Amino acid sequence: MELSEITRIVLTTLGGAMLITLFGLVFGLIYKGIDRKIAAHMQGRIGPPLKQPFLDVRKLFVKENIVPENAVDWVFNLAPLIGLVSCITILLYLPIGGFPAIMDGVMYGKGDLILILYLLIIPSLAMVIGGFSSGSPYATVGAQREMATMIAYEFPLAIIIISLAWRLSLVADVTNVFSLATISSVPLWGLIGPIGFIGLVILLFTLFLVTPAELSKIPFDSPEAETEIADGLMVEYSGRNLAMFYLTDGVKTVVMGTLIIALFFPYNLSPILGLTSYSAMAADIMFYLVKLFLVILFSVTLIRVSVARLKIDQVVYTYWVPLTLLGLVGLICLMWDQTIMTQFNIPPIIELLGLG
Amino acid sequence: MISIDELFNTFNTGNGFWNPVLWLIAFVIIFLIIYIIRGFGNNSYKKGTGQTQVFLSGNPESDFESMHVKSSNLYWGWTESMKWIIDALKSIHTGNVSDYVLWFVIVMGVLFLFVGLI
Amino acid sequence: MNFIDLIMSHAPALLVVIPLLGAFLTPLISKINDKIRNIFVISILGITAVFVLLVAQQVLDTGTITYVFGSSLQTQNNTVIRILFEIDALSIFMALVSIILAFVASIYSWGFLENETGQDKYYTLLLLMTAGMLGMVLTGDLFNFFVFIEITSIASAALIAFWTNRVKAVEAGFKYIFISTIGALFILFALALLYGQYDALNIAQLADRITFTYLDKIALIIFISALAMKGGIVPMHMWVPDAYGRAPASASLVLVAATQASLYGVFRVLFTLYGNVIHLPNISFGWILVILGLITMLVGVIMAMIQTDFKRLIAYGAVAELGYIFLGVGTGLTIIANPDIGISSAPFAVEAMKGSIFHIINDALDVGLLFMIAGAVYYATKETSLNSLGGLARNMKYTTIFFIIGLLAISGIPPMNGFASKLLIYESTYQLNPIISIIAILSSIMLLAVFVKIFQSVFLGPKLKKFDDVKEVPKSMLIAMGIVASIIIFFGLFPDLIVSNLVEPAVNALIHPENYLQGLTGGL
Amino acid sequence: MIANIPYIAAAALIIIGLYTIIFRKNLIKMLIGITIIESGVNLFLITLGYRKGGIAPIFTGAPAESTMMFPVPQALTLTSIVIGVAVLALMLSFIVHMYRHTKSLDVRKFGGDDQ
Repeated sequence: MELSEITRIVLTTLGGAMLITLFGLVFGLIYKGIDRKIAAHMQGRIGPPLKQPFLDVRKLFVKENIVPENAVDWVFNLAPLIGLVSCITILLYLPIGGFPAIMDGVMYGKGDLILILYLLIIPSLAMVIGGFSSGSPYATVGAQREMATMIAYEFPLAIIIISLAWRLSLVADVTNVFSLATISSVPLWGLIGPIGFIGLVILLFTLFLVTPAELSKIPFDSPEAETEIADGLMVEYSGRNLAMFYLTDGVKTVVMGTLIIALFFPYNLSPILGLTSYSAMAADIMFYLVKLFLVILFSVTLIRVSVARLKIDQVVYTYWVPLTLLGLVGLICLMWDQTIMTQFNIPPIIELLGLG
Repeated sequence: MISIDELFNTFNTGNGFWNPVLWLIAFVIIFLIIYIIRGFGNNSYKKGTGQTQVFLSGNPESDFESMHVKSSNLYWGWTESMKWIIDALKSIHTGNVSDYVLWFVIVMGVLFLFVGLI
Repeated sequence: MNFIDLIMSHAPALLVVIPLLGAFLTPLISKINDKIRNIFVISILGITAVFVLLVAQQVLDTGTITYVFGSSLQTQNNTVIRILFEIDALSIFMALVSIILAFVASIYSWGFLENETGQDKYYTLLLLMTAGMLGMVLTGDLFNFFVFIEITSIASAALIAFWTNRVKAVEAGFKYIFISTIGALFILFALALLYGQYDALNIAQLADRITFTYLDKIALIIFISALAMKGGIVPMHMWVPDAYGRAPASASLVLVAATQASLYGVFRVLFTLYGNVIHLPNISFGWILVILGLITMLVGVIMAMIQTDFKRLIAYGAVAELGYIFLGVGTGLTIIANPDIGISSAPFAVEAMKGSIFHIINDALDVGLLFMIAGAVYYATKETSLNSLGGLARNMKYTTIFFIIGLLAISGIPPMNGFASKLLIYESTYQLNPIISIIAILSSIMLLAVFVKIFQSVFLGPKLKKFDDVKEVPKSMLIAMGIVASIIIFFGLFPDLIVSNLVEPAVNALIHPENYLQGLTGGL
Repeated sequence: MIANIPYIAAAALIIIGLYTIIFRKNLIKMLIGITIIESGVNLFLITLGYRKGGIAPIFTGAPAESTMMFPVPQALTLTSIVIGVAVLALMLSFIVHMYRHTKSLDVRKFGGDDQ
């Protein structure tokens, strides 16, 4: 590799990283504001203005940054930072709007679905370690709850991701089934039979229920339960360290929303409208933002307003028994679909409906 | 010897890929950006005052030893809901050498059964 | 022939001879001075490591090496009647794993055992064990394999019981030697079954002649279950936490390599010894390995979750890690043993095996690093119970950083080495059955939880008064941990380099048993 | 049939040994179980090399045209016996240590930490 090539990679990484950081932070906060506004309306309140999350961050930056004397200071300070940074790096691997993922497009660097699954762990892990390192009983209880929640929701999440890739590897003649670029270029909806369609809907539903736990939202927010353990693992955090966690939450919401879009709704508006060049880009981005809004509305806002918090052992039970079974049902549907399609020679759903 | 080219190679698994070096570069860059942003925040607090004490809803802080959550109490929620499986596993682990050998014989027997010898 | 050529032509034998000679010289040298003895042991293992690297280069360049002891290869009635080493890429890969861990252990022991008595015996046993492990993976003869197993088990049992004043340690040593002896006796029985039928002990020759009779089936099952027991596969894993938990940390480190060598035995038997006939049985042995692997992962990780002793917890984690190795190899074997599919139409089988073989070295390094950290914590605080530790991140900063590396590596968080091999396993085994990958991902998350628990209860939390004057461990221990940690990071950042240069030849050695046979006939 | 008796004996010895190990609680008895297994395996090995009417495989003084036993199994057995003695000694020394510490030889007393 020539030196100019390396320079190009580093420079594009620099540009891409700056762009994506800006995007993640700003839209994370905007969607946080929207979420709060809608939740307030659903509860019959007026709610804060949309820019409230930005004001919150500014406020946190002005406040004192307390490090409790029980805390292990270097771990305590580093954890929020690592969490936010690794959360932003996930955005590099996700296709946003009509564009391919930055890591795929601008650079040669690549990452696939399993990598995203693991990178998603790091922010939670950073929160857990931050909580443990603050040396407060409340924070420790919260952190261990977060860890138990992670174990719990990872089971259905793994089922969803592996099932999708497995089905895709059977029906579509593609390499790299774990690559998000492949998954979003060959949407599974059209390629499978009717039973598989039902299975896919079940998997989507399961993923919608996994998302609140991934984002520590009600009803799976027992790690942060304000009423019993006073914000749990973040109880000792204040000032700019807390702001880091606040931003991580926002970015993670965008990441999860984008991931759901890439897995299940990778459609774009521009081919349908027949747009090209800049207008196509604008249309795709707008469409992406609308999709993101809808996904967040259904997987976060509606659920968190309408349900009460679960106890931690109930969280584990919910994920390991009903939701895992649901995911397995989805997987079995996909498996059946394969046998039925090959045995009775059923065309994929897209041809059944006459769309293909 | 190893060329720079090889170091930048993407690790291909046949169905997916992962390039650690580029991730690391991106991570470092974003880390610097966030670190600079974080630098705008307030850095000070009052050391040694009530501020730095652990929040216990206003209760007095007890000695450190008793405030450290012991490891056997961690993951209560998980162990509680998985109790049945943990208890079953615990009862298998007797620590008795005879049982270890018994398990060996059982595994051998099961394999014999599977292969259809007995 | 000049001297260097002479040395190089006998390098395979020297791999075992140098540590063996060193072992018996150690008691003499320790009469002079402790320091000289330590330097002697480290340099013996260092020289062996250099030879391993030289032989590795030779093997990777030219293919299988056959080294015949005594004289040139002699045959009578078509039977090989010499003792020989047969080294292919897999053998040398395993030898690399063993020698890295043994070398690091010798450096680590310098500080770790500073104030203990009986160090001369300890180092003798360490070298003996290294010789045994290297012999196990390099030999081309089944009976030699048995002998080397016994050498390894005797040495490691004595090492486990190093602290004879503690009854638990002696008990763990007793359990280990008990289990090992039974395993080894059954292996002897199985090889006698083969010998009685085919009149050969040489692995390549047996593989050539084997016809999969009724007795061969019995021998195969005995081989698999005995070697799996020695490797610590659930449900025959119960000795692992006892042995790993009670041995000195530096000995646990080498024990990890010894269990991996036993797993090597399983693979060698299945792929090479029975390589020509493995598609004959009516049941797939690949699925047996996969199922054992799944059980191993789940049981290991759940038991680890509830442990309260530092080293026992790591030991159960190590058991869980072994499951991954079985998963990938089992997937590969299922495809290879199925003549309907064939490896060319299912390329994922090769990827799965790459993942597993890569995971062998990753697992050895990660678990080794964690054991060293457990030892360091014990050295500094004289405590192993997780319930009485806490807040050590203030006193032992470097150890904490190494622990974080080990934590991320063993639970497979990018960009550490564990992630690379697990990625290979996840993204290939799902094609055999999606459930395999799902459970593999799940147990890797649970491993993360298990080790975060250690992080919290040992290194984080409030400052405890009783640990106020705890200091960082001596430099030699830090150097040993640093070596392993930097290898972990290197493997994690450049996985493609390692897989294409080291792992792929090893996998090819497994899936093409005919190369092993040619290694012998080439010498005829 | 009569030629199979050594094989049956070897199998019986191995099974008796396993039975002893699994169902006896005294450490020394379990050790005896191991030696019984070992004897079984050794018997099996030796039987493999047996030739009817054969003599010891020593070249000096062997009459011409005579059948010799096959020497390899005997060498294997000898090695195995030597290893067996080493293992036995090691295990006995462990038992001595365990007995000194606890004044007990009951295997159930040595349950480790798995309780």
